[in-house]
Amino acid sequence: MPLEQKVKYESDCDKEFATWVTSQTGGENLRHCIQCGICSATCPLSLYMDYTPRRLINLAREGFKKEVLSSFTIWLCASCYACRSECPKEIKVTDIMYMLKRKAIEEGVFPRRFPIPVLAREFSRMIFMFGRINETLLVTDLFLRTNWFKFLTMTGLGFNLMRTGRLSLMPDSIKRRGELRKVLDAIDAEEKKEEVK
Amino acid sequence: MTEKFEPRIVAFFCNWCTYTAADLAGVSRLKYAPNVSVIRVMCSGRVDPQFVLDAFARGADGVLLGGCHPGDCHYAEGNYKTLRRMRMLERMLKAMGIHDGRFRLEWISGAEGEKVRTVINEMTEKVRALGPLDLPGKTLEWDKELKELEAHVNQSAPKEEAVHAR
Amino acid sequence: MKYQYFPGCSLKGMGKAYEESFLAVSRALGVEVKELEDWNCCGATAYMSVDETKSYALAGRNLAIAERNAGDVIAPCSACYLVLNKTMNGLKEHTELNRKVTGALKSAGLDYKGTAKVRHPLDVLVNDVGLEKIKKHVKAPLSGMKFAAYYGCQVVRPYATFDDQDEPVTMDKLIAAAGAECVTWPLKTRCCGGSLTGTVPEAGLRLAYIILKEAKKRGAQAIVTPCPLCQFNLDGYQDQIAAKYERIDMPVLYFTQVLGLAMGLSASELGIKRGIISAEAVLAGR
Amino acid sequence: MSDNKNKQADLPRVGFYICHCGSNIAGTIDVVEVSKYVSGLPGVAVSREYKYMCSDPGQEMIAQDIKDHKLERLVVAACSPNLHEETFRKAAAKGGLNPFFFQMVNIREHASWVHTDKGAATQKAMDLARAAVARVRHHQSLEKKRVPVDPNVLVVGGGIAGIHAALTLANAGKKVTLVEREATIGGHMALFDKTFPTLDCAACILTPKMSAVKSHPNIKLWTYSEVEKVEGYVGNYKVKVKRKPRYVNEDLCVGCMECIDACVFKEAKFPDKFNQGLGKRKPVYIDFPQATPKVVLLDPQTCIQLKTGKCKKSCAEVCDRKAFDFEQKEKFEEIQVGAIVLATGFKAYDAKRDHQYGYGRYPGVYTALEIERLVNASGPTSGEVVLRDGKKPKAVGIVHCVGSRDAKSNKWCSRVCCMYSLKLAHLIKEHSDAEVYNFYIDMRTPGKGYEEFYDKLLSEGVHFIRGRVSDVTDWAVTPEEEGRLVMRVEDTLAGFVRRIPVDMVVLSTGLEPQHDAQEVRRRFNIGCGSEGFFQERHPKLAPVNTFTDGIYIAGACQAPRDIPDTVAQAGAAAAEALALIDAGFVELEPNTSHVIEDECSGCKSCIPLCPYSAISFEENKKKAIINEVLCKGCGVCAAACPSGSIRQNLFEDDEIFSEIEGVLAK
Repeated sequence: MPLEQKVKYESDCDKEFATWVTSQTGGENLRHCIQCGICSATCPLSLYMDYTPRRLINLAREGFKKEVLSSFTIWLCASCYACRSECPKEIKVTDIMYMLKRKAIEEGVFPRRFPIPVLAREFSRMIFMFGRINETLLVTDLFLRTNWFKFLTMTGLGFNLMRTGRLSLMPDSIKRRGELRKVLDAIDAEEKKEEVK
Repeated sequence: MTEKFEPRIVAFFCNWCTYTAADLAGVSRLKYAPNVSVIRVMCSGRVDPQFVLDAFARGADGVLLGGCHPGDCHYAEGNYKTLRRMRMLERMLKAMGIHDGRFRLEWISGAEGEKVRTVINEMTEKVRALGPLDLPGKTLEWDKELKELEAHVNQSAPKEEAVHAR
Repeated sequence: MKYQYFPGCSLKGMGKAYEESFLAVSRALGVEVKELEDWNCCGATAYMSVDETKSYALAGRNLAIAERNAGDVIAPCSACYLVLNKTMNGLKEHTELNRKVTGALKSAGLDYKGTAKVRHPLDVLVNDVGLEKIKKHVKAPLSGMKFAAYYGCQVVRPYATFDDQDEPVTMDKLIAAAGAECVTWPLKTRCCGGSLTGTVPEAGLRLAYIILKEAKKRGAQAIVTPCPLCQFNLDGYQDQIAAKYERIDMPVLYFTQVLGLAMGLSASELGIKRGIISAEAVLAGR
Repeated sequence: MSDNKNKQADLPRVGFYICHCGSNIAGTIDVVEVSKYVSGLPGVAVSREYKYMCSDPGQEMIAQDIKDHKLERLVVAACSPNLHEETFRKAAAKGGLNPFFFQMVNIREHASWVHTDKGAATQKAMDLARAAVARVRHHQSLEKKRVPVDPNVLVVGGGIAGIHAALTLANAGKKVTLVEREATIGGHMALFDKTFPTLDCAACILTPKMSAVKSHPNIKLWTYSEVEKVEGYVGNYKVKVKRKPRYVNEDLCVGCMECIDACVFKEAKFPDKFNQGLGKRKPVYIDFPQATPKVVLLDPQTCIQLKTGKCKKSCAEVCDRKAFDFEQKEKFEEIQVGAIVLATGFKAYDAKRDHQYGYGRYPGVYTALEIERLVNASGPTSGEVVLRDGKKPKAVGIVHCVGSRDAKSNKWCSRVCCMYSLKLAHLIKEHSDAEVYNFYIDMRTPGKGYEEFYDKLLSEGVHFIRGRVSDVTDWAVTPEEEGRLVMRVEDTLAGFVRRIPVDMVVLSTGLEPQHDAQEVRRRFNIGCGSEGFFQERHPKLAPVNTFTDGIYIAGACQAPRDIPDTVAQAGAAAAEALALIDAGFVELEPNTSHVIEDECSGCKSCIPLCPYSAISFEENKKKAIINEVLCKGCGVCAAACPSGSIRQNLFEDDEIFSEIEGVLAK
């Protein structure tokens, strides 16, 4: 890990960040956090994180936006909702993680070659095209975009899936793709309208 | 005979400060040496120097006296009287060959449970280092010497005088 | 008993065996299920990371279609079950979100009212069909078999309406009804790392290994799960786990497969062969 | 052996009982072994061990044994006599034995709880038991003395504790004298704007109680007064009170305050103590509009007439009640009371002692009490949160635990600071819309509605930074910090050091004993803990009692506490005083001394020793005589009597000598 800047100045903070989080769906209870750490304790992935969920919540609340959005933590969340169901203050930690992931993608600050944000984007692209997901294609695509070398190590799994008839290489698709796109486009239009405001 | 010498120490604690402090040490589960047995008095001023002498005479290796801090006596000034008396007693004990560390006067307030532990542990160690006092044994010896002297006197003195002396 | 059925992408792909066994068991129990017409992907966990409103709209389309017909919606996939429920909850709680999403749906001729009811097959089997009825259908009880009931995260969290979040029991009851025994273990709802194994294998594999190892240690002959992602993750990566940690060789079955076997349905009907770690040896021993 | 048996025949029959106290004693001391050992001692007729001796069945067993075995003496080895001596005396009485034919052996506080070596602890228990058995033989049959109790009560301190105690007692029909050092009652609570966690206005709930005190027919209110001397004993205290001169006749002044307008000083220019020096007052002043009594007073330090005698005295001229009396002197009054409630409160920690926070150096640094006045609608800024230069702060940092939880100042947690800091954070935000930072070490909110209040503050967007601020300086590093106060702290939850620039720093100072707590406790003959707060008789079971009967403590003089706890304690202290008074009499421990007339040589050496002047000399008989009503049982005279003619009941020479002999016998 690179040597961190040791002293943080208030000018490093985004004073509005916490307010932004609480204004989003799922972020309402952010400020109620009492830093008990049960989220980090119950999180099966906290040991892989650069900031534990508890610490991330604190950083978000104190306005350390840069640290929060560029952290690995948000991308390691597996959405198991353990933290959310344990939290004594009913903070929707998982939803906050989603919110921070979206913000990180929007601001382009997520770790570049980290596969998860790439996966998320490919996932939504595929839905936009077909309305459904083909796991095989999604995964293949993902590895080719991030770490094609790792793809080779996975070929054994591919063979196994093929053997058991679980692999399909044809994208499944819904019938009324236009209808779905209309819905998604309508939301885009609505959000543009808001931005103009 | 290689067994470690365990001193026996008698303590006189005033009811209001030092005895309460010892209770507090108990409630706080402080651990200290089991060599000190406490006798409760209402005020350290009740302690007659004879009590101290008697304890030594009956085999105590040390005597500890605990009272309220000067100015804090429940009975206004009992501990000042104790102080005066015990200074005199200390001189007397010294003259009898009873070492400094065997008699100790300490002011311990009701809040000083910790001090009870420290004082008892320190004193136990000190007296242990000094070894047994065994004043009763010494007294027996002195008695024996006296008897021998008496016998000697009786032998050499005229009979009627000896009878008179008895 | 008539239900609508939302298979989701997984049950059409890597989780084929789940669909096969679920439909077979339903048929045998006389539960009528009709696949939701022209359903689309629920958005799963990934879409939420990209666009929140759209992810609600995606699920909203399915719910709007479901509302056109009578009958609760059964969503066997944990992620689908969670996302559909989350959508309904979110649209109920947040009026602004509701306005945006229903507006967008309306523009495509879809009417969302929020009246659908999304349920999990565990819920339907235990609470609607009932254990008594299921026991009557058990023709070949799996006596002497020991399973580890593994629920995974998203069936019970955070919308556990039909079971406990920390100590769920519905699947245990079904396994018991099938005549088998369940091991007692504390990892019933611990995350298997499914959403990470493909992307951050060092984390994902370890989480899966923890589950497999503990199940084995507790004497389970197989893990039984209601989640296609968990099944894939626990079943599919055992070679990698063997390379990194140790070989476990633990078959991972769907609870519908276990029920089906006890009800005397054939292994091929239930997609037993689709397991990468073969369950045949274990099942032959019964 | 035969000798022993012979002796046994003439000895009183002793019953010995050793308590397991669950495992408290039995876990360390082999009680069965001790019981067996004692059964073999001369004179012991019964020796038993039992799980809980103090329980009803335990006491019943003793009473029954006394009857069945014709016991003449009783020894119980259990906990401290301070705890259960009374219990077993009653058990003895129940069995028909004089309760003073009893001796208690403390093997819990003095043995099982403090020793780890089981063998040594058991041996010590045997030694102590043997001593008690030897001593109890010499015990005499005694009677407790009954003394009537004066029904009047003195309450010292007019804060919320004293006010509540006085009102409770007065409502029960007792005559109460309430003595307060300051010119008005109300104490610290009168300084507050709002109270946590309900945020109801302090004045709104306090001032009705203050006027109730003033108007209550059973309460005599003496403000600007101090207790000088206390004599006597439970039920019968004689108290001397000093009444300081206000230079205004309290009975004449109606509090119109026209004199204040008329004062030759046109502008108020002297620091106003009540407003923590943030406001100004004139030499003639009243602390605050609702001061009780509503009577003005003169400050001799600043009043020209009092200093020089050369003033126009326009204040006196304007007074149509002719209340001014520049010649007033301090006077002393004496009262008789049966019980005393001490509610002398606390002192706020002096923030100057923590140099690193710059109090007194940077004008932007305030104490919490100053902020209390600042946010108070009737305070010096009428409730506006502004800095000393009149500017509104954009950011405010509140430092918790100043003068608390610090070995360099006070080790204890002051218990109220977290909550009042939260309250101030809320009020500052409400009054100024500033960004507010709380720097805390642990957040302590145990109380009804307290955690909920914390949660409310969290949701209001107040920053909570866990860490002790290292310093407050005007050392700016970034442009944003220029001209402001910079607080350095490790945000221990974020995991790095932060520098936070603010405009106002609030130091949440802890609660300390009053500066004269030691003198006061000596005056009332009670104890103080090592930290200097008044010592309660038992931390759990006698929290408002002291080791001096008839003197009770309430509120923050005993330990830091908040208003609800203080009021509850004040009520408890009042109830204890009522229980004493309504019993009508007290039973005194019969440990007084008396002179054996025949043996007294009339040397008079005992007479000057007695601190209570209980010993007099009978000229005609040439003998000393002790007045047992005055004697308090210290035994100093008994120790000093050269002829051994003074005996102290319960502590007679032969009792103590046999105890010494017993403890050392092998």
